[in-house]
Amino acid sequence: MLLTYIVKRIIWTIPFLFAVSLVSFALIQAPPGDYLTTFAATLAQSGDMVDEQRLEALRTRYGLDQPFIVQYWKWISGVLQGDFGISFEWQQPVSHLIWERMALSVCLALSTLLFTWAIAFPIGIYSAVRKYSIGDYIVTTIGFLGLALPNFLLALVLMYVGVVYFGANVGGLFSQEYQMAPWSWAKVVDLLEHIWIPVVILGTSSSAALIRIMRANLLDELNKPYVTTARAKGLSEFKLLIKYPVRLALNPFVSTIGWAFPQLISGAVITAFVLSLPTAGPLLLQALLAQDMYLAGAFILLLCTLTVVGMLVSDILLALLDPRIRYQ
Amino acid sequence: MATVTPLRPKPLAQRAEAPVVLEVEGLVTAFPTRHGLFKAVDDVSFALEAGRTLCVVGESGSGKSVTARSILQIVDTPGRIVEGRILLHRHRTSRGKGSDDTVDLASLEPRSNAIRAIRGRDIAMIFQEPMSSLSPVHTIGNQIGEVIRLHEHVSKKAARARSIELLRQVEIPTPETAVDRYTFEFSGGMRQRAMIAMSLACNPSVLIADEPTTALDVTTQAEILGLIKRLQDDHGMAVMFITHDMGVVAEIADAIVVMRHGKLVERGSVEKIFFEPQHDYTKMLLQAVLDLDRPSERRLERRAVQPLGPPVVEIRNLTKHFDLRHGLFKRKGHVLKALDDVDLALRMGENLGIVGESGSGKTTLGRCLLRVHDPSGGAMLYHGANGVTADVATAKGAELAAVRRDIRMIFQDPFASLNPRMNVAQIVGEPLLVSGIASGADLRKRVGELLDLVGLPANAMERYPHAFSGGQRQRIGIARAIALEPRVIVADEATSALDVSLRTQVLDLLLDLQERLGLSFIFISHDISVIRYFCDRVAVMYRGQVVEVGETEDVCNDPQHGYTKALLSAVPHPDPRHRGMLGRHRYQAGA
Amino acid sequence: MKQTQGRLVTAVSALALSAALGAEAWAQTYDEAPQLAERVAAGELPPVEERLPAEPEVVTPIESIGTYGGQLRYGLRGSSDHNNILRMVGPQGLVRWNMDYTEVIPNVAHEFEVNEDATEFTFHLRPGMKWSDGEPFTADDVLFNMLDLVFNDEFAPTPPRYMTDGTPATVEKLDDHTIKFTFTAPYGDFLAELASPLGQHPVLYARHYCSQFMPAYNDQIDELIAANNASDWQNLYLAKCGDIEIPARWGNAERPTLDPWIISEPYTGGAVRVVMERNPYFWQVDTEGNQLPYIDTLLSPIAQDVESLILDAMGGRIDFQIRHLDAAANRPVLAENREAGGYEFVEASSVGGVNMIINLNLTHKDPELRELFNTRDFRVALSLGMDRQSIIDTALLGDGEPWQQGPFEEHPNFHEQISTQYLDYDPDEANRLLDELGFAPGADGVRQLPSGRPIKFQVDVIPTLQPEQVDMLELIEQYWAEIGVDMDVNALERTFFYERTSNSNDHDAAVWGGQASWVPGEIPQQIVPVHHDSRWGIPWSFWYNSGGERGEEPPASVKQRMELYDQARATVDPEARRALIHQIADIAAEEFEVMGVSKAVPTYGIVKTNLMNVPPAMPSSWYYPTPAPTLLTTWYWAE
Amino acid sequence: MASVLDPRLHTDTEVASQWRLMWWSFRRHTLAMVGLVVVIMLYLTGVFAEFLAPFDPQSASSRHVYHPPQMIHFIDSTEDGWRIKPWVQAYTLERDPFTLQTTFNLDEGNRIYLTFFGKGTPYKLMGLFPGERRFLVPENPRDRFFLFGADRLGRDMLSRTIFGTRVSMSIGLVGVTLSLMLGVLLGGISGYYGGWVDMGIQRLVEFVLSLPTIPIWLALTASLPPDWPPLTRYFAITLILSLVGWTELARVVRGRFLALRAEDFVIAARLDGCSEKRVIFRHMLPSLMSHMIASVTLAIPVMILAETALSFLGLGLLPPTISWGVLLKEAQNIRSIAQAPWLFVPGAFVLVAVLALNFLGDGLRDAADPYAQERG
Repeated sequence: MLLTYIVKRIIWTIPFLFAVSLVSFALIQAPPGDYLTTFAATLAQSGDMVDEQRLEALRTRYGLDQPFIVQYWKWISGVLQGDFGISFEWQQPVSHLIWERMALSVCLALSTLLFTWAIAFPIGIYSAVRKYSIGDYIVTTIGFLGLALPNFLLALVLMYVGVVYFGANVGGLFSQEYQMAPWSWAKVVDLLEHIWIPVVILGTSSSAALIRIMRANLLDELNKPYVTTARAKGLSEFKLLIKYPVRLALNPFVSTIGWAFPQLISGAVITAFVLSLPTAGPLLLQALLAQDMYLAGAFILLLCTLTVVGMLVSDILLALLDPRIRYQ
Repeated sequence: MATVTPLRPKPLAQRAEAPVVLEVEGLVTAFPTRHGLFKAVDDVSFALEAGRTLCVVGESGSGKSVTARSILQIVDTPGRIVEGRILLHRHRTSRGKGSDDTVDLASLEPRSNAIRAIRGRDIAMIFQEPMSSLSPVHTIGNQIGEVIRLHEHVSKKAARARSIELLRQVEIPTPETAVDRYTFEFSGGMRQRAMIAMSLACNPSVLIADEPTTALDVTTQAEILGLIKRLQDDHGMAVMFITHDMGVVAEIADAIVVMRHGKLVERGSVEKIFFEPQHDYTKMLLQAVLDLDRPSERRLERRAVQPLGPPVVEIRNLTKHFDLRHGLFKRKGHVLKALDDVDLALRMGENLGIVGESGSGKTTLGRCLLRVHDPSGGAMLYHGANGVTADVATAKGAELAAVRRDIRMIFQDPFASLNPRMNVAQIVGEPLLVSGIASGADLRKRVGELLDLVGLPANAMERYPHAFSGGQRQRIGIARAIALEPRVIVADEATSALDVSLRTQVLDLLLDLQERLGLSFIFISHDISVIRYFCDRVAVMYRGQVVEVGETEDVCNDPQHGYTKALLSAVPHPDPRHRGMLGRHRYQAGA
Repeated sequence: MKQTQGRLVTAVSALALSAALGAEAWAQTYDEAPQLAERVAAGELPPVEERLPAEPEVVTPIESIGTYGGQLRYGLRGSSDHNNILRMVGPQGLVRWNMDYTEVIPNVAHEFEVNEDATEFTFHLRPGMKWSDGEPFTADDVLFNMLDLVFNDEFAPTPPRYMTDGTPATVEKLDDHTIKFTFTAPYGDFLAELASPLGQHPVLYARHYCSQFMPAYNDQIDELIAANNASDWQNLYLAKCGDIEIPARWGNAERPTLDPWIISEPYTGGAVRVVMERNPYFWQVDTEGNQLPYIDTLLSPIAQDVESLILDAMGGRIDFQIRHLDAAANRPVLAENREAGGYEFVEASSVGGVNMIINLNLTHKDPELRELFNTRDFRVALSLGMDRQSIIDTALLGDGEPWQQGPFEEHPNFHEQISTQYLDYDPDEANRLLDELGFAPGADGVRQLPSGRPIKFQVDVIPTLQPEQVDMLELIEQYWAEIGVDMDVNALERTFFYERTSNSNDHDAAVWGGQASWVPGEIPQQIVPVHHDSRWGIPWSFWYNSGGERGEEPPASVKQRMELYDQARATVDPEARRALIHQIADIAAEEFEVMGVSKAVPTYGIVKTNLMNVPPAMPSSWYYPTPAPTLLTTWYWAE
Repeated sequence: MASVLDPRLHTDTEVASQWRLMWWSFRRHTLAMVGLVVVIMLYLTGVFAEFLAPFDPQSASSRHVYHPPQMIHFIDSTEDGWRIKPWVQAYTLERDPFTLQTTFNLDEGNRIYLTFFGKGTPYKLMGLFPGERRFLVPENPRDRFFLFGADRLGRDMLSRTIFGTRVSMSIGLVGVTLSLMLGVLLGGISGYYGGWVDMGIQRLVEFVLSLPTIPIWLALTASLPPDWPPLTRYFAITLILSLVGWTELARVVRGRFLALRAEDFVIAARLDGCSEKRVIFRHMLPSLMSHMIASVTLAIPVMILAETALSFLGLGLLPPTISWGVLLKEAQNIRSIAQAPWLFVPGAFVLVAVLALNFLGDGLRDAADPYAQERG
């Protein structure tokens, strides 16, 4: 039964991804002009004369003068065979540039998600059980503080404090010697030493929303009759709380992966920009500003696929967790 | 076809003096509210004897449920026990193994280990809503096994075996597979059986049942009551049975406690209460139940004086199928036949009763008549006052609107049928306002008249539904229904949500309106006693088909169809002398 | 094309100087970095004598002979900061600017001759000079660069700097080490063009390596294109050998170069840093015969946000940096952390000009605004209407001096009138002038044209480049509001700024950096509209550059100045050239077309205290390009 | 189950409409009340920005570049005893010509006296009502005082933050109303009609939810025509922000609609002869309102934060418009952290606003369904 549910969901994601790729490609075309106008602007800025024929020659060569659909088709047919096209700015195949950064982005997003859960779960339960108590207010305020403080501000202040008071280099994901080193255990440890800063920054804002959801769901479940039955069976308050209401409040909590993922990914763009992390964010931002179409398109497509996968995972987890969905 | 399995009815006379297991003395449970302490239970005392059933009876809001929960100290926050003692005498339990002492449960801390050791082991409890009282995401076996392993150090495997044995005890078919199934895969009756199995896990000496059968059909109710009776005889446990249905009390009670507004009104053996009631509230309760079990004199007088008119509504081979779609790929096979070729006719001034259990299609019939659902086939002819006949099944637009002005509906749940955000004037006035008959001052005047007609004070107009009791809300529903001077009223379980005492008042109100406005009723209910009181003719429905129709008295006294026999025999009679229910027979659907 | 002050005299003297040094170098025994000595011992490298050309360039360090070793760290910003690498490594062209940016001296070529009327330029290469992979560097390489790439329209249209009146130069190889450029018309600026970073084409590509990426030289080109999944051979060529100003130039470690350091960790999209190691075949030695450069590696971490660059500097993780850090606003923070960071300030001063020049669009598409902007008194009123001193005190923290445009007082080209006219703050005079012009103020205090239309226009600016420009404009907006002129600041992203101004001339007015005044090697775009940065007359500059086919024919005074400019570009004699430019300035002063605010005062980068041979001050200009001519090869770490 | 509304208490609750019931239940949630007060104050500050701000937010003054915040004293002790008069201590500016480091030291003798409702620079409230009186101004119009310090052009941060309140808080409101309309429309349609329509709209919601928001905003704001005046750019930004915000609301509305459609009183209304429109707006919508208000209040802070993020990237609102995002963008550098930390005051305002709105939203959601407990 579960299998058919998963297969149905997977089949559904294919047209979904197609639509996403179309939208992402259109978004990149949205700003006026194209890569070559930006290229000309950078040249002009450094004083060089850029004449029209040179731009025209490059435009035809990159195929930028073709209609939107043709460009899109050329790009998407390439993508299906794993060739994401050429980055104009770097004169390199896009695939060389994106994979490691995407991996780090996913790693950052996952660790932030785990961090957010680790915070939101206990605090959500506590504030539901102790509704309207002082503890509930304090905990909720802390949660909202995380939400209210803009990430980029927190990142900059953390970096400044790191440099001035601790002399530590807070930016980046690796210390100097590991930056280009091949992946080894030591490199992973070094990564963990550095990753906690962006994780904390990103985690604080997303945990506030999760705390609210956990609290609301738990409040609904707490006064359900099966809780009274369990109490009548002689279960202790704590065991009872964990086994029944929390277990049921978990369902909506798990389904939040679906929407938490896209926010984590896009939220990380700004924080990564400030902390100069080697993740997808900064390069995507640069590609979007330079209208480096194929590079930006590849990133947006991958990020969307990631979020779609995230939603699929959350649906499957939900089906596993809640038999009612399995047998529907 | 109909098989009769007689059960051992316990003759009244020879009940020996049984040992007292639980004594409640001067119990007071209160809820702090904005306006001071509200005593839900006020100075209640009674005793539970091993092997005996004490029925606590009272209308909604009488505090009977809070009393039961106070015993196990699981009263919902912020309620707590303020005074009184609850003495549990453990040595006299049949197992004898327990320590020989008396524990005052009231003195124990609600969250202490002591009280928890008792919950589920010495005193077990079952609840009214089986669907939401069991966890939807844990298997039955898991929930039952949990109680066993909580109180006795037993391995998981042994606990599972015990659970299967318990499921067999409560007659759940193929217990080996049932143990791994989830609650939503069970029917109402099955779920209640599972609940009972769970409560018996540790062989408690006291079982508290908080209206366990109220939500069940009358046939299932009979089985569950029989099961509890048999388990009580086997285990010798004391049962505290909470209900508002005097018929059930008469069937199973040994002793009775009557409660009203948190106070203990009367206490005594079943014979004393039923035949020599002291307190006039008890008398009123009994009278209300007894009145219902026979046709209302007023109706009979009127019938004698005023003959029935020509048929006003004729239903011809009405069918209604709901296709149970499974997501994208709609496979034709899965179709639920709610109504299967129904033929009925309602005559002017007549009260036609429709009786059947849940799932019999009686509600769908009522809703199809008003085109809340579109029928899949057949015709519903309505003969209008102006002689024009309309087929409601296919009517559209203005024609349907005209029919809907003549045929009106009264709903079952008084809470859900009134928009909480509109005051009474707006609710009752809505049909008049919408059909443009009246507005402004004229509208207020007519609403005033209607409220007066249904016995509600004029100042009710400005008040909101949440300010009224169940009975008063039903009257508002009725006022709305008769606002457009209809000719036919479809009442869908109009009284089943009310307390017994209110039912007769509402039914009398309807009869009164029938005389004044020349109405005819289609009265849908699962409660035979209400049908006997109110309806001239009755149709019995089973799985979408009308199995029997005829004059109410003929059908009740001399049922022809097997199902009708089974249905009638399962109805508890509010007279302890002939406890027929236990000697009933069961109907296996031959077809 | 750029006009320079290539005086014949200095050219000859350079010739003599290098010849003398060349001879003396023969007898010299050379020394090399320990790192390279090990590789020679291990047999990976030929000994230093064979690696150096017969006559390596002998450089006298400004302070002391250095010691080998260490790394130089400087910061890159974002992923399109490739020009910063070019500035540090230096455009190793045939010739280069001397340290104080006054004269073009030999570089890759060890001497050059220019004929009387500057139509023939002969360059003598250094025999025995080698590319960074050990292959010999000969005249054939220069021919390959010029004939197969620069003049090959299929690769890219020929840049105008190698042409006179539209006809490209003829390039002949006299012998293995001599190259002669012949032009159809006198081209005084050619040497200055070659010295600028954009003039490195003749010696950019190594023939033996880069030719494999061209169909003409390699018939299996198609497999190569497929292997590197490039779109065509040009794309493949750019990916492998790059071009002057694209990131791919620093993306391929195997590409042979003449630069002092070669790529070891390339500058790719995904990179977080760029590392360059010393070039064992570099052709410079110090006066004691030690092969340069002293410093082993250049390490440049890439930061996305300039703020993290400042943090790196404060944390002592940056050894030398001017670009991105030198804004006046950052100086207090940098000053405060000099001890902690172990650095001090290094001055980057421009020889003239202003850091913000305001161009009213005299060729505006809207006739009413065009007529308004072309009224001289209106422009004078605007200039008198702003209190330059208070703007300097506020936006530039007092670090500046009121100035219109042009070189400073001590510079030979200084033009008193054009630089200092209408500098004082005289709102009454401004109002008088505007009243005289009949622009009566409307109800809301904003003056109206005779047609009743309020005087309201937008000034375009790029906020990210020099943030203080936006601040100055916001202050000017308030001052002009007081004299009834409603100006709005229109901050635009770089691409749209260029698209709207230089490309489609849709702007009302625009500001741009005005450092480039008429010193050698710079374009006098504020006094004659010959460049797409002359945003006060873009269509005129199109007309000039297309020889009259595109754009719009300028008025007489502009045309006159254009002819004078052509003459100046043609003359070789610096004095004659300066006189012609001065004439142009006289006309421009009369016309008073553009206005500036404050002198382009020196800005300050940082340099570690123990980094030696770094001049305390250096000229600041892209054409120089700062800091390359100060010869980073001679920088070294004192113990 | 003992209900919150004790059945035997037929007093004032009877005639209480749903709003009054909600208010009584809301009142008990103290933090939500505090949130409500703060939100109202913020919106009032936004409306009366010109009156409350001591100076014109754009007026720069070179003598007060990076002027530190001043304490306001109310007791003025002169020789002949003391009197109640607000004043602040003046500072003098000193700047090192080379390192440009600016230091302000107390100018002991010199006190700047302030008056309430004094004459300040003339203004037009909301661009319509001309006026001269300001809440708190220096007695001598040429003096200036800085309660929140001054920025790099010597502009008063208090005035700029107050004006920032107007833009940021309104951007939240306007953006949310846009997404509310979209959310209710689509949510309602999919909830009411069900079937294919519902499936289609739900897929659309899932699709929009799966797009990572920042890149979408980047691309959309980058494509805004550059020469739009600040005000049109402001509305374009709110439109873009609301393009993503509506999905949450659509889900809430759909869920409620589905639940309500099956309610008896809705069927009764239909049987009373009400038209489709009347059923939706007269009967279904009122019970939706309370939940929508809660979701709306929770959506506003998300919008405010989104605006700050966009302005940080230089793609949202640009100077000369003033919003908290723009102010934070200008403070987003090491120089401000090291030397002018008071430039981060707008960050504190964002914090307070988001906290207040969230508490308010929370309180509203808990009080959203006064009838729920009663029927529980």
